[in-house]
Order: sequence, then C-alpha cells, then structure tokens
Amino acid sequence: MKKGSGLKGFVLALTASLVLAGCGSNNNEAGSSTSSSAPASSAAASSPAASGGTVKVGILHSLSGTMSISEVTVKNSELMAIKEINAKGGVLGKQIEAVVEDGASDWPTFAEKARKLLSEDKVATVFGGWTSSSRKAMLPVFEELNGLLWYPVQYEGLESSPNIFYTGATTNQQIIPSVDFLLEKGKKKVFLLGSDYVFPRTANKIIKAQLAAKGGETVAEEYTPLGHTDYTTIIAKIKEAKPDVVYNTLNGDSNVAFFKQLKDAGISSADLMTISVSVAEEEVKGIGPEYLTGHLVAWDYYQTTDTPENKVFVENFKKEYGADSVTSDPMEAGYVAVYLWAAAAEKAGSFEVDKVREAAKGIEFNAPEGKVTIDGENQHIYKTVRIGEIKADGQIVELWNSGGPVKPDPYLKTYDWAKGLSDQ
Amino acid sequence: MEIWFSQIFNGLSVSSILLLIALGLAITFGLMRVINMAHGEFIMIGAYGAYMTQQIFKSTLPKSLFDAYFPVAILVSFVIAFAIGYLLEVTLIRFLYGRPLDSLLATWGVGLMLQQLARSIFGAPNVAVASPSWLNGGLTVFSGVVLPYKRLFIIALVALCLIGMYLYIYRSNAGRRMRAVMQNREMAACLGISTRRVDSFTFAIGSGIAGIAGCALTLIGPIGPSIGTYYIVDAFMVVVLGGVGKLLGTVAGALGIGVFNTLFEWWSDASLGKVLVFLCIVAFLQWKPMGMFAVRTRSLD
Amino acid sequence: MLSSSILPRRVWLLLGYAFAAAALFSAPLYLNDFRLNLLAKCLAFAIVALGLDLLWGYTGILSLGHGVFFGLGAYAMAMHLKLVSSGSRMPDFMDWMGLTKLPWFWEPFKSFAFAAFMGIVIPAGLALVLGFFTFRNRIRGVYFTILTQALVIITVTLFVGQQAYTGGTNGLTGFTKMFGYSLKSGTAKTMVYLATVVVLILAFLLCRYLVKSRFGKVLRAIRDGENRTRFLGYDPSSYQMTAFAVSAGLAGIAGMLFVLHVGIISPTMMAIVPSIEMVLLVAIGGRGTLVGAVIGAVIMTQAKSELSASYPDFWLFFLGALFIVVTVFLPGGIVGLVRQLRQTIIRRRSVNEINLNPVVPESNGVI
Amino acid sequence: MKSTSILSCQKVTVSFDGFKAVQEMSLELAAGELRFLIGPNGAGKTTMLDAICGKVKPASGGVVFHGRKGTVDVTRRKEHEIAELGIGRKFQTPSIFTGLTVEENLEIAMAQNRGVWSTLRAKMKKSDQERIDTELELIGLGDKKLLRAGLLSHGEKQWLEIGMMLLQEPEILLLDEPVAGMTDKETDKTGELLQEIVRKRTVVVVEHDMEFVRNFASKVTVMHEGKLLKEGTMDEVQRDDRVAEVYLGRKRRDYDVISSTA
Repeated sequence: MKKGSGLKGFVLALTASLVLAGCGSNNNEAGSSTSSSAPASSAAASSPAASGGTVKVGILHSLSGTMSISEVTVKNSELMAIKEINAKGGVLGKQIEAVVEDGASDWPTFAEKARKLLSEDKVATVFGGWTSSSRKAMLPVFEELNGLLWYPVQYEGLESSPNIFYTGATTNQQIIPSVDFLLEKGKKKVFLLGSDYVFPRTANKIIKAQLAAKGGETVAEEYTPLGHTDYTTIIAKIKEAKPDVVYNTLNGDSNVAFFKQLKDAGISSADLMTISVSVAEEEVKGIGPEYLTGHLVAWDYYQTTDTPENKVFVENFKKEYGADSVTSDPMEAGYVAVYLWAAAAEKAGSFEVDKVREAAKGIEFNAPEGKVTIDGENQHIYKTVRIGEIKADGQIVELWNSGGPVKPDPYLKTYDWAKGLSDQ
Repeated sequence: MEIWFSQIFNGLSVSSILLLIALGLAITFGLMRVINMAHGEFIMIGAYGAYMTQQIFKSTLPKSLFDAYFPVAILVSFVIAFAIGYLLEVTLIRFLYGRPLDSLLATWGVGLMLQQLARSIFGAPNVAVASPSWLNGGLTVFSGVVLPYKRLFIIALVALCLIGMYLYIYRSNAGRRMRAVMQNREMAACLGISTRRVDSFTFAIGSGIAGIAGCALTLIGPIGPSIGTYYIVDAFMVVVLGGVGKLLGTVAGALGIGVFNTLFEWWSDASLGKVLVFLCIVAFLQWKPMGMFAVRTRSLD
Repeated sequence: MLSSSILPRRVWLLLGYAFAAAALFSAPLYLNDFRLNLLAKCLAFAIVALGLDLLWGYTGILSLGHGVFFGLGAYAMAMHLKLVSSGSRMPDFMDWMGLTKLPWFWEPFKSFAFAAFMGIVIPAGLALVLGFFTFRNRIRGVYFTILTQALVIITVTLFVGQQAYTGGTNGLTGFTKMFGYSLKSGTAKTMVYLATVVVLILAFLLCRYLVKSRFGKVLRAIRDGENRTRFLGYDPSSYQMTAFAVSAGLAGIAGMLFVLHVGIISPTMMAIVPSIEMVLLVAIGGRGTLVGAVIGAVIMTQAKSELSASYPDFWLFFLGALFIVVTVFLPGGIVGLVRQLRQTIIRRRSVNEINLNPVVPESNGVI
Repeated sequence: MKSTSILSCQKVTVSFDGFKAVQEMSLELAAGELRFLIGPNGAGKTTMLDAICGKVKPASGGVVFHGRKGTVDVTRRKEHEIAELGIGRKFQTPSIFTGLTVEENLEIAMAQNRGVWSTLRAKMKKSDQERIDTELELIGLGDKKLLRAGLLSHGEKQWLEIGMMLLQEPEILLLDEPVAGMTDKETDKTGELLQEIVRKRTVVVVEHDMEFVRNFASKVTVMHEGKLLKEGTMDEVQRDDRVAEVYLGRKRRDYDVISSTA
C-alpha cells in the first residue's frame, strides 16, 4: 500500500459521514415519524402537515430542462390560484403554503421529488406533471404513499388512478370531438402527423379507428423524432398524399419548424387545413402568428373564451405576470385544479387524502372555461370542448363548441367503434 | 418525376443546412481540434442575434425598412457570436489545447451556462422571428415543384460562406498564418507569428460562422434557448464523416448525410431514417476510420 | 494529519472503508423513506461511475454512451418486473398498441434469473461488438467518443419508436411485485437497498482487483501510449474491448438496481444528457481513482437533489461551472484536490523536519 | 563465416501518398549481429525500421524473419504480433508509460503471455521480481523504482526504455537514435548498456553520432534517398566517395571535417 492511502481513507470516512449526517439531520427536521427499522408506509401522507395556521401543498413541475418552457407557465397559474385563495382566507381557515420542487424534465426526478414532497414535506396534495412520462413515473409513488396528485394537462387517456385527479382533457374531450368536427365539415382524407412519443401514437390509433368507423380515411401516418427540425420530406409526402386535412400532434419545437416550412412550400391554411392539439396561445407566440393564421386547434379553453370567470382570470394573470403573458388551456387546468382541491377540502372538512377524495366526487366549479364537475368514477372532470381558429394577432377564436361539458371517458367505453382499443 | 426533382432539391437543401451548422465546427474542431460542445449554443446565439435585430428594427425604424433587417441580422449574429467566441477562447479554451476530451466536457459546461443565460434573458419559451417578405414564396420550376426562396437563400449563403472561408484560409496571409499555427505551433511561434492571437481569432471565426448559421436557421426553425442541442450531434457527424481538418471533407460529409437522410426518410419514416443514416456513418467509419478525406501523419500517438 | 504518524496509513485506510461500509449498512436505521431511496439511487450511480472510471480514468477512453448500457440493464429488469406485476395479463401498453400476444423476446424475461443475466450480458455484449468494430479499426479518442453519441441517438430513437415493444417515451413503470413480495413494503425496500450496498461493494472490489492486477497496469499503459503497448506485444484492442465490456456490464447492473429503486425507466434516461452527467460524476470525484468515482457519484446526486429544487436557475449555471472548473483546474477532481493539499502539507513538514526520505512516490491512481 | 540469417528484407518499398520513402531496400541481418543504419536526414532509416516492426506496411517487398517461432513474412502481420514474434522497437523519443512507476513499466514489458486473460490472473513470481530487480540495477534506476516514470530525466527515460527492451527479450532489437539529446556522461552509460544488449541479441541501430558508432566495431549500412548506398565496416564506408558526397550533400572537403570529428 502506498503512501496517501491513509489520507484517502480519511476522505472516504469524512465524505461518508458528511453525506449521511446531512441526510440524518434533514430527517430530524422532517420529523422522525419514520422511525428506525420500519421506514415504510407508516410514513404515508395520510397525516398531512397542517400544522399551525398553514397547510402545505406541493407544486412539482419542470423548472429546468426542455419541458420547463411549458411547465413554468402552469406553475405560475397554480401559484396564482393559491395566492387568490389565501387572499380570501385560505382553506379551512388555513393559509396554503406552496412547496415548489423541480422535476428537471427528468422522469425519475419527478418520482424522487414526489416521494420527497409526500414523505418529507408531508404535503396535503401535489399539483404537477406535464408529460405522460412524468405522470407515469409519479403514479406508483402516489399510490404507495397514498398521496394525491392533480394533473393539469390533456393526455392520451387509458388511465385512472384513485390517487390522481385529471383536470386536463382526456381523448374524448379533445380528439374525438375534433375528428367529428372535421368529418362534419367534409374533411374525410386525413394525414396524421405526430412527434414520436406516446400521446401522438395513442391519439392516432384512436383517430384511425374513428375514421374507419365513420367513413373517413387515413391517407398516411407519419412520426418524427422529438426535436426534429426538418420537415421538407414530410411536406413532400403530404403533397403526394393530397389529404383534406393534416391532423397534427407534433410537440414543442417541431411545430415551429413544421409550420414555417409548410408556409415556405407555398401551402397556406386555405390550401390545406391543419388541426393541432398541442398548439396553444403560448406556442402560437413562439411560432409567430403569421405562419398559423387560419389553422385550427382543439382545446377546452382559450384566452378568448367568453365567461365572466375568464375575464377575471386573464386580467389577474396579466397583472401578476405582465401584460405580454398569455393564458392557455393547461394553465387554466392547473388553476382549476387548485380551486377544485380547495373546494373538496372545504367540503370534507379535512386535508386527509381519503376524505378529500371522497368529498371531491361531484364537486362543481365555475372555471374560466365554464362549469366543470369532477367525475366521481374516474376522477377526470367534465369539460366543454372547443375548436378554435388562430387569428393574425395570435389569439384563438372559437369556431365551435360541444354545447356543454362532456363527460370524461378515458377508456372510451361509451364509443362502439373504440371496442378493442382497450380491454380495460 | 416531380417528386424526384423536389426530393433532390430537398436533399440539397438539408445538406446545405447541415453544412452551414458544420462549417464553424470544421474550423474549431477540424483545424484546432477543440471539441466544442458549445457549438450549438453559438448557433443559438446567432438565432437570438437575429431576434434582437428584428426587435430593434420593429421598435425604432419605420415599417418600410423592416425587410432590411435580415442582412443586418446576419452581420449582427456574426459579430456577437464572434465576440463571445473570442472571449471564450481567451478565458477558457486556451487552457485546453491538446486535451480534446477535456475540452469536450468543459465546453459542454459552457453550453449549459449559455443556455441558462439565454433562458434568463429571453425567457424559456420560443420567440418568433418574422422572415423578411422578400424571402416569402418560392420559385415555381414547373407545376407542382416550388423551390422556396428561403431554401435557395440558405444554399446561396452557404456557398458564400464556403467561398469566403476558402479564400480566407487558403488565399490570405491571415489564413496562411492560421494554417501555420495549426500545423506546427512551435515553429510558427519561432517565425514570429503570435500564436495566441491566431488561436483566439480562429476560434472566434468558427464561432461567428455558427452565429450566421443560427441567424439563417431562424427562417425555417424554432428559436429557443435549447435549439443548439438539436444540431450539435449532426454537426459533429458531418465533420467526422468528412474527415477532420479538410474543408472539402466537410462539404462531402454534409452532402452525404443530407441526401441519404432525405432518401431514407422518404422511403421509411423520419425516425427510422435517422437511425439508418447514423448506422451508415458508423459502418462507413469502419471502412475509413479517418473519414472521407483523411490527413495522414507519421506521429506515434 | 498528525495522527497518520501514530497509526500506519494502511490502518487508517481500513478504518475509513470500515466506517463507510458500516454507515451504508446501517443507513436504513436512521434515514427516512425518501432519504434512503435517494441514497440508494446515489449508490446505483456510484456503480456506473466505477465502470466509467475504469474506462476513462484508467484506459483513457471516454464514453458518452453509458446511458445506453445503463438503460439496457434497466430495461431488462423492468421487463421482468412488468411481467411479474401484470400477472397473467399482457403489459398494459402492449394492449393499447394493439398487440395480441406477448412478443417472443419478452417471454423469457418472466424468469428473474434470465432478466438479471441479460441485464449484464446485453450491455456487455453490445459494448463488445461496438468495441470490436471501433478499437480494432483504431477508432479512438474523440472519434470513439462521438461514435458513442451516435449509439445513444440510434438506441433512443429505436426505443421511442418501437412503442408497442418498449413502452415508447413513457418507458416501463407500474411495478408492484418481485419474487411475490410487494415492492412497496418497507422490508422489501430495505432489502433492495442492502442488496445495492452489497453489489456496490462487490463492484468496488472487482474494479480494485482489475486495476491492481497486471491487466490494470496494461490498461494504464494503453492510456499513456496505445501504440507503444502495441510494440511491446500487447493487442490494445482486446484490452480496450474488455474494459469497455466490463464497464458496460457494471452500468447494466446499476441500471437494474436503479429500476428497483425508482420504479421507472424511459428512453430519456439513456439520452445524451444523462450519459454526460454520468461522466461528470467521475470527473468531480477524481478520474483514475476508484474512491473518487464513488465519492463523486454520491456527492453529485445529493447536490443535484438539494440544489436543483431550491435554485433551478442557479443549478444549471452551477453545473456548467462545475464542468469547466473541474476539467480545467481540477483534473484530479476531489481526490486530486485532497492529494494536492496533502503534498503541500508534506512538503511544508518535510522542510521543517528536513525530511530526507528521498522519493515520495507520486500516487499514480492506484487505490 | 556467414552465420545464419535472422532477418532478410527483400526489395522493400514504402510510399506515403505517392512519395517513396524507401525504395527497393534490401537488408540482410545475421543472428547476433550489431548493425548501424546511417544516412542523411530523410534517407528513410526510420521508415525502414517502421517497415520491419509493422508500423507501416510496405507497398511491395517482403520482410522475412527467421525467429524461434519459425520463418514468417511479417509484412502482413499486426504490430503486436510482430512484437510477440520477437522483434522489439525503441523509438527516437523516449516512449515510456508516464503514468506508471518505473517498476510497473518494467513489469509489463517483461516477456510473458500478453493476452487479456493471462494478465488478469498474473501474479508477480519471485523469479520475475528478481529479474526486474536485476534489470533495475543494470539501468541504474534501483532507487527510483517507485517513482512515476513521467518524472524521470530524459536520459533516465531512455535507460528505462532500454531496460524494458531487455526484459521484453526480443530476438531482434531496433533502436532509433538511442543517444540523441543525451549529455556525454549519459551517452557513455548508454554505450555500456548497448554493449550489454549486443552480447545477447541481434540489434539494428539508427544513429547520427559518428563517434558513438565508431565505438562499436561492426557493420554499417548507409542509406540515401530511400535506397541502399553502401554496406561495410566503418572504415570502408568512410573511404567511399559516394558516401562522402551524399552525406550532408557535400563534397570531400566537408567530409574531412566529419571524419576528423568522428
């Protein structure tokens, strides 16, 4: 053994003790209810820390990394809702204290942070997630520790966990009505274009079944890798296939490249209509409205949605985050989630997860998008579907709506043609 | 027929973009052997340069002059990227010559910081750059085949950059000094060339060209803090495939990847196309480990 | 450091190791659920770091593709867990993607032994194949590093694209059982944690044996002068392939453990950013020293968890700065820094005591 | 008198991108011989060594090695195989492993099975340790065996490398300018070491230092522009006009200067 080993041993011991001591002390702060040899489910969040005059809630979005573009805005609207509720006296007489954590666009980090929020901060509930992957990563943690997650983004459905409330649209509140809308308008030949990940693939599977059942036609189905920026070949394929409409499930930056290059190829919305389900006000701003004018989108909420609640929401939001800021569907869904939780807690008279979940069933709330109701069975919410057209000023104007809130159906059980898509 | 024609054009167009993003790297990596992982971030800097120029034109100049912003933006992007590149060389890169793997890690760190800086200044969401109206539309060759002006413009811009670089490197005194330093640092220093200045200047030029690429890319792609990450690996592939240290190799590499990518994407789909292209590159390097145009040396290691 | 003159260094070293091992083994007694989980994650990364160090610190080959090997190991274990958790049914995502039958290559993963075996063999085998084609053709240094990035892109794109077989971007998740026990129970977690500690110690001992053996000396010789070893009669490519395969195998093992702790694996974990962050673990701790790799992994994973939450903006600046500072000013990482301090102390002391001990062997990276 | 040939190079031609560094060069080595290879800069001496040890592949011609392991044409073999057959090479600049200690350098250079599997299980045998210790004494680095080789002086590095070559036990040793850049004292010591080496094996030395060459009464081969110019004893070579002319590219008068210093 050469010299220096002793020192190395010393460093080793020091590091080990520092790191572990760090952990230990943190543990003490957090309350050692997780005592000695049984570090298990007794640590569950079933006894939320509603100590003193405050109640803790977790906010878990990607504040760094690729997804932060989208998720930061949702975090902002959730914080605004908390501020509003606190100003009105809080929930059950307690002020809400938000514990904000960063999921860092990394799914295992979401799981790690969810665990921290539940077992260390002992929050009453968590608002968070954007991608399905992050939700799927958090789900086992919430089920294991019996926590409560409010997930605010439209997604591909086929899920319903007792520990999650879904305030974004499921497929039958966005995709299916929009395809019906297209068919009604006589757009029967559909070109499916999406980023290569779970939501577009699942959505397109549903669309194909729906088109086949209702006399439409899928002329092609194309996927591009996430972050793909050259769409010339795809556009050549679109020209070749001569569809009536392009159903666009591209994500994020790919939308920018696609719409710019589509316009360059001499194709405007008058020549070929596209309908997008991942382009909201925020994205329109980043693409540039001149590339999008006349194209369609499908959501449940727009900044222009005409309800008294929305006027207040948009006004407050601009006051809080600047006149330039826009509001969009996921932001609104995050905002609504906070209010729904507060209402459920009030109704339950407690912050305990089981009681809140029980009380949440059937709760109604006049949201900026109109009246929403929590479905007691699958824990999604009733939402009004809206097809909108993008205008030159970057705003989206409603062309059509479903007339009233649509009952959520994540497994598409009520659609005959969807039999066999899911056996659950 | 039409499809073939337009696909050949698309292949060329993709190649030109690849070449544009790889040209700067051909200098910093090819000549200086610095694995500049922050190259993508210089592209991003160029893109934001275009955005800022546009904003200034919008707010200070009459609307009629707006279309003139783009040529100005190219210059601005080059200058900003050049300046930041110069700064980076002087403060960091000069410690890293001859340590390629370390330069890779350190510049990755630089890339992270530049991304975060852009996020702090411009915000995380994408920003929009309106393209000048004289670049809208396209050239109709025959019915059904439109060659967008923007694509033609980018091809022309690449050709211009290439000619400029060629003239600079192989036909100017400064270029001769640059090549002398890159080939034999000590000897060049003995001959009275300030190697420090040449190093800084060379690196800055490479960065500046990345800036031009970023500016041009605003015409067809997104502008956000993390756009550099989309281009960086492709850029390295182009340089490695072509053969490090050869400008001609970089051109050939870009053409090869661009054309094959377009073809594969046409025949299969975008994901599979990408996988196939990368597999082809790996296979090609088995055959010619030093790339298409190799520089032979006699040194031991 | 005065005490080191009272006790021989070897004793100090053993004491250090013993203390670290004791602290790790007793962690379930004083850490809560979240902290234990986090520590377990750190230790899994420490195993990758060991393998990367063997490859980079000792052989001089920088792989930016270890996320792939990590991921392959993780997927092997995740496939097993998914099958066990789904019981007799097909995994849910296959159902949704319209598969009617379990794909043939999923079948054998019902066996834990097979899955665990594959979790090592697939990454190691892939590394061997890739190494065969690159090292034998003398593709090395930077070229190799860039090729590993190509490997990452190919693998990630394939895993994302083959959603019916891999779960796509969502990856594999929703594991509930293992060996018939619920993974959620406290005992199961403690057991998995302890298993990780044991595996880490075994991996450490393995690496230690490798670097101390003559094999390890040849690796370092290859790092210093690949062609020179060739003229001594060694075939560097077979050594490089072996080091690469062992390193990939370790990454695979780490991936398997990671899945057990975190409960999810998705293609993003295999991408370029996690791969580079794995390298940073080694760089921070100190390349070329095994303890450094472990220390780097533990400290960095903890720091990321603490700092990224409180200061998300600052975190990326910090991470970027760390890359720069470590590579430019502290190539030896934390261990190197400590060594420098020690040299300074020794020098100062030897001046005072007119220490005539002529040769202070510069520690050369062997633990 | 002619002893058995151990290496015969037949009309070896090496070209780099069209430039012929070595042209139809033939060289015959007898077992146990010490041969000096001299010639002006760019004569192709180093390239000739490169061709023998496999660093470059000849465009044409053959290099046949009659070693212990049979007769082999090494031109189609890989470097490490050639080294294993028994041809050792020392490069002009000291190329030792700077990150290893002096002792470790010797340990891996030592003649042994060089497969991955054997080095994994290799134990330092008592006999091996003794060989290494003997060698350390011979090259005068006994008290520095635990020092990192990168910290040695230039001369010490050269000796270490010679020590490594000796432990490698090649049948033919190719040395490229072993005394370049050394002080007089170091040169002397290197000379002694070489005498030691020559006793046991065939050696080819590329050298510029005439005085050094003169110390060894042995055969000299002169190369010029990639070709064989003259072969013979030092005296024969010195008397040769053509050699005088090409050496430094000058006429007789300059050559006198050389021979006087030599």
